[in-house]
Amino acid sequence: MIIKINGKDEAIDKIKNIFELITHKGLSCEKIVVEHNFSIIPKEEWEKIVLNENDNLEIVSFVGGG
Amino acid sequence: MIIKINGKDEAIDKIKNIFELITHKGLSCEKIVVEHNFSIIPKEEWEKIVLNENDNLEIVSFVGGG
Amino acid sequence: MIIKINGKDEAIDKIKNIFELITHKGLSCEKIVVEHNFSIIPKEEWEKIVLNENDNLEIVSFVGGG
Amino acid sequence: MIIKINGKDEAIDKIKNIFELITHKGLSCEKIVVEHNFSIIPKEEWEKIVLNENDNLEIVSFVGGG
Amino acid sequence: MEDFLKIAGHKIKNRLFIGTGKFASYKLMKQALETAGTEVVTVALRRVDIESKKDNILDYIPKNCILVPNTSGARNADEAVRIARLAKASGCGNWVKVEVIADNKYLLPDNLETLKATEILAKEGFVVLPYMSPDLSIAKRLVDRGAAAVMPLGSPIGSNRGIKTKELVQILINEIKIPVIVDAGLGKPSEACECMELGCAAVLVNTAIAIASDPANIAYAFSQAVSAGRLAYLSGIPTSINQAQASSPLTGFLREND
Amino acid sequence: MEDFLKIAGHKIKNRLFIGTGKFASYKLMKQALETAGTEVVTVALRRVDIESKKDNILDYIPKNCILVPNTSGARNADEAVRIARLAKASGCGNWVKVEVIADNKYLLPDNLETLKATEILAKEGFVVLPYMSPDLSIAKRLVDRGAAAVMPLGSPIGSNRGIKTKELVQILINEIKIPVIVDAGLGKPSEACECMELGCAAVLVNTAIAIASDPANIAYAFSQAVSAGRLAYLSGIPTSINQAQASSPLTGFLREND
Amino acid sequence: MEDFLKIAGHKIKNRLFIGTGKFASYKLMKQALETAGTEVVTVALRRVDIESKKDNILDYIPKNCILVPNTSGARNADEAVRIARLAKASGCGNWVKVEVIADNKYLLPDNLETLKATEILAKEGFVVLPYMSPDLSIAKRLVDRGAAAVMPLGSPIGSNRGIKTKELVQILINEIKIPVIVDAGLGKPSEACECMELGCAAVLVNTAIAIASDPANIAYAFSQAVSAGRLAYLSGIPTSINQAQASSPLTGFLREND
Amino acid sequence: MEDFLKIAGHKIKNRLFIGTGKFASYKLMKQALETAGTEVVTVALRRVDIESKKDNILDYIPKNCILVPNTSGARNADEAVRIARLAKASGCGNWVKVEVIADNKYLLPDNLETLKATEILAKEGFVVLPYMSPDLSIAKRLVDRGAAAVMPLGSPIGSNRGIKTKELVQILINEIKIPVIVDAGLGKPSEACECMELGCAAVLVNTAIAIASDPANIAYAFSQAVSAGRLAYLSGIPTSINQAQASSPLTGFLREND
Repeated sequence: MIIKINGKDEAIDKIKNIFELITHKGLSCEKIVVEHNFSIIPKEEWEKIVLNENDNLEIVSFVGGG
Repeated sequence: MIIKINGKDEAIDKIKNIFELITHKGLSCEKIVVEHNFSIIPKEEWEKIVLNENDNLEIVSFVGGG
Repeated sequence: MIIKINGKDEAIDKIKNIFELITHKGLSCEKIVVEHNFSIIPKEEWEKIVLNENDNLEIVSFVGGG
Repeated sequence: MIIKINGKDEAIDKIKNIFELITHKGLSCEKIVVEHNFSIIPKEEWEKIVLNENDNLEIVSFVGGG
Repeated sequence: MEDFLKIAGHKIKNRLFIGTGKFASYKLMKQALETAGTEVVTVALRRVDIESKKDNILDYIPKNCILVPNTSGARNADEAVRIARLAKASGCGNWVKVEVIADNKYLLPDNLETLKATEILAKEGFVVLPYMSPDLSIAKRLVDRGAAAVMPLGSPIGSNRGIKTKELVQILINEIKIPVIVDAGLGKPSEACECMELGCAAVLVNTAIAIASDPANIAYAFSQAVSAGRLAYLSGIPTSINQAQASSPLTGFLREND
Repeated sequence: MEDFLKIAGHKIKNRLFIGTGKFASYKLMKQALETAGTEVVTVALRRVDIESKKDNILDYIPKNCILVPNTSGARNADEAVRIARLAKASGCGNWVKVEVIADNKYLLPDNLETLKATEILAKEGFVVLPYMSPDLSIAKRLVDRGAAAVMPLGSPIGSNRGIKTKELVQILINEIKIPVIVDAGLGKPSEACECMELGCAAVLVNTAIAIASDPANIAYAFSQAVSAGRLAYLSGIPTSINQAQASSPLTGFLREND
Repeated sequence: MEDFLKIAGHKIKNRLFIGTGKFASYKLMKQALETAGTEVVTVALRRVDIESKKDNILDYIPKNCILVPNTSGARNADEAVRIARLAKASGCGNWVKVEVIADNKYLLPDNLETLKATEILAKEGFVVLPYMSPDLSIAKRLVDRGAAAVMPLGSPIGSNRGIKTKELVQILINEIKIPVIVDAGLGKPSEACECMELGCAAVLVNTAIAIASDPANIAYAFSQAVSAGRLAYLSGIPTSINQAQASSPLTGFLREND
Repeated sequence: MEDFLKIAGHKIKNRLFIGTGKFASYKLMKQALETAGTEVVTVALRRVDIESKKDNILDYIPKNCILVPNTSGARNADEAVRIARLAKASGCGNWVKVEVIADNKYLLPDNLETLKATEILAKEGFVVLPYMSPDLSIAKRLVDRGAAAVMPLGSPIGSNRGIKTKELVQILINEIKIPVIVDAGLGKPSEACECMELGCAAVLVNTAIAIASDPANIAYAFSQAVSAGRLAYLSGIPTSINQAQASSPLTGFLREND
């Protein structure tokens, strides 16, 4: 299954939902925000959102800024 | 007949159109602009515009400004 | 005996030296400076300086200044 | 005979006075000033000043300046 | 060198624009305009006072001048548009200085309403010169919507405080393609000169000339200063340095090695 | 209006003095002097280079100009006096700009040696214009000892930094009776204009003109700016205010009560 | 004296806000934030770089700080709104610095898009601090549409040029009711101090601290300067005069009549 | 970091010197001195008023302060020397601020008489701090003749006009080896801060503190501002640039190629 993560197409297997993806990628849940098909997904719903072919995911976090 | 000229009600008699009013008031035609009921009236039409009760006339001209 | 103190002539009696004058005037010895006939007189010598007719005394102290 | 001209020693022959030197050097008389042994020499006296061994001559003129 | 400011097909030689408000008399105004040799003057539009007829200001403005009615008194875009149309109906041309002011203390322009009025009037064929608060994002939009020039303020109208907005005005000059004309606040010829050195296309001066004890003299001074600043801009302003550089030869006098 | 700067019996109309150093050629210098219409020019004195004869600078200076030799290169009063006497012997008049510099980085004048040289030369009948660091106590002494004018620096020579000493120069203008002529550091016509508005009697510009790509143009610009600033000074500079004052009538347009 | 800046129910004691961009390391940033004792810091939001995990910036920001995500990178109101919502979803609060920039050279804010984004976000309950070009007409609208403060620029971001927009910022301070916080361009503590003396409610500094050789030191210096300026503002700034007024007694020393 | 100003063997931590003139009461003065934590204070010497005894000012000056009598009232070097000797005889130390003023309007120092008095007093073992008009040639001589520091004016005494002599003061800082202490004219903490950023060793403030409605508050503000400016100077002031430099990451948000 191909989904777009942060602007890049990526093939993922055996990953069903956002929570699994985040875990698989080794990201810390606490400080990131996820947008799924242009909707922001609260952390508590990450397990519920099933990923489908061509989904668009944005995973963002804070960096230094003025 | 009462018409409003430059914001003030004024009783006028025997004056039928804008041209007559301007002439009657002793104003120089060349350098003034007349708005009749919120429409600008070109000088060549001043004779055609018949004045009616409660008409609103604005007569303006240039002054110093920055 | 007339002596000039801070620019003003003053008649003084029964006062022999600078120390007596300062005491008589009720000035605090510690924080003033005395010039006698244009010579600065150290405190320890105030008793030794005998005042004479027409002597010039300047008695100064610190005030606020920038 | 060696004389110092503008800080440099120079051997001159057959030149007797300042006027001859100036002429010999091809300088325009009008716009230069000559100092001979630290005295300014008016143009009209250039012929009178006989040059001697070790004389010091300064020949100056105007240049651009602010 | 032929150097003209071109706006709407006109070639303007004198880059000092003069406002006609506040002169003690039309006669003094006329002298000032003539002495300065100005080619662009602003006027305002007001109700005729029917009871006390006054001289007509237009009789005192040299015939070769471009007349630029302003929309002073307008508090929003609609009022500015109405004034502009009335002014145009006078037959004195189609230039207009859009001036929409909501603030009575500093008489600062309302950039948003100014933008709206500019768009409407430019579409109707006016040559629109909007008085504005210097802001690049608004200036770019004014360009897009058809302004013929932008007129940022130097400091509040009539304050004679000079070009206090230099930083932002310089950015406008660098970044937009239409003429930048500093309007308002210039109190001294040196300030007008500095504006021109920065690269302004022109300046508009009113109060500093009108209320001077000798308007014609000061108008002439402004005119010279504007010309000087323009010439310096065209010739290139030298950069400044922190140390000194001798203007006389650096050799010591009557010494060898300095 | 007849407005002349009077120094030593001369009536000087053009208040832009020009220094002749650093021009790329005497021809360019001549054009600049003529275009500006300057009436007072400074020159320096140096040893003739006997090997390579050059054109004489005096042939390129308009005949109506007052020639003011400077004492550049002098490091103390004695050297300045020696240079001044040599210059006078050239037959080009008795004016001299006393310039004694001990500091090689900023080329700042040595006020004490300048004072000494001024006194000596004034007694010998020179018309002495001392280049100085702006300081009222020294300026007063220069007046007492016969200076014909004082020439405080605006900023270091050749720095093009403008009139950075305004506060002190203004005090000189207010407090001393002889002409105050800002010398050194002026880089732009607007700065020269501002000096004149402050009440300076004249300004002396060299580097900003000499090293410009087109010296004649920029000289003309300076000349105009100086004239403009002088006229403004004579006419009275308006005061600045913190708020705005309308230049158009304050009545709202087509409204009764504003 | 208890003097707090109150925004959205928060009482902020330290009026130096610090931006977190451009620090050489999070460790240096942390030292600077702690040394300054700042209570409000800005951060940006960016895509996680999945390949190279980095430390999380939030671990280096003191817990008592109010976090203000900015919308940098947004080129219009819609993008700014999207960024703000994402930032809020992080659970770090509902403050946002709206920053919409269309110009890549001077990074000047787009006042119109900023206004739109402010309106939308304020309605959604954000505490909105819009970065803006100083313009009273826009500032008044920002107030009307719910901004918690306005953040006019002092000079372009990262330029260290100081408060070049003083004239316009002072007018904002005088005329609008919400806090005015100068953001961008401050390069020196004295400039931050001056902003506070003018009556700014706070200043935001980033570049001048982040790129300093010793960020903690300079952060502390800014913090002191801001505190000093605030105290001076509250105590009243003395007016300046043109002449002198003796600070020592004016009687001459040992003389009668002076 | 241990950073002391060393003068005559003393290590001075607080670089805000305070003058004691013009306070409404000695009590208010004491509060200001204590709150600021100042270590160097100036006083004047005057004839005792024998008829109406007043408190002694020395009782209100913290014991750890270095007392610096000034020579105010002196109109020439001899008078200054006489005052200095009298002050020293008080037993309060051997520091003296030489202040010779001949001009009653701007209270500007007489650099020549100041130089003479400095030479005499330094030879007698005084620690001499001369108040001066900023001029490099005089400052160098003051160094040669034994001054412990130089105290150029920022603007006229009591004028609160700030550091109007920046150009010349900066040159003093760059070129002379002894401490440069700006004295006179500073009206706001930001101005004191700026002096320190330029590299001044200290500043002396009197009027701006003494006549404030709350002297202790404003004294504290000055003290903080001086400390901030010093720290910034030691840490290095960043250079300013003409364009902007992003403080947030320059990648657009959620876009690939920006």
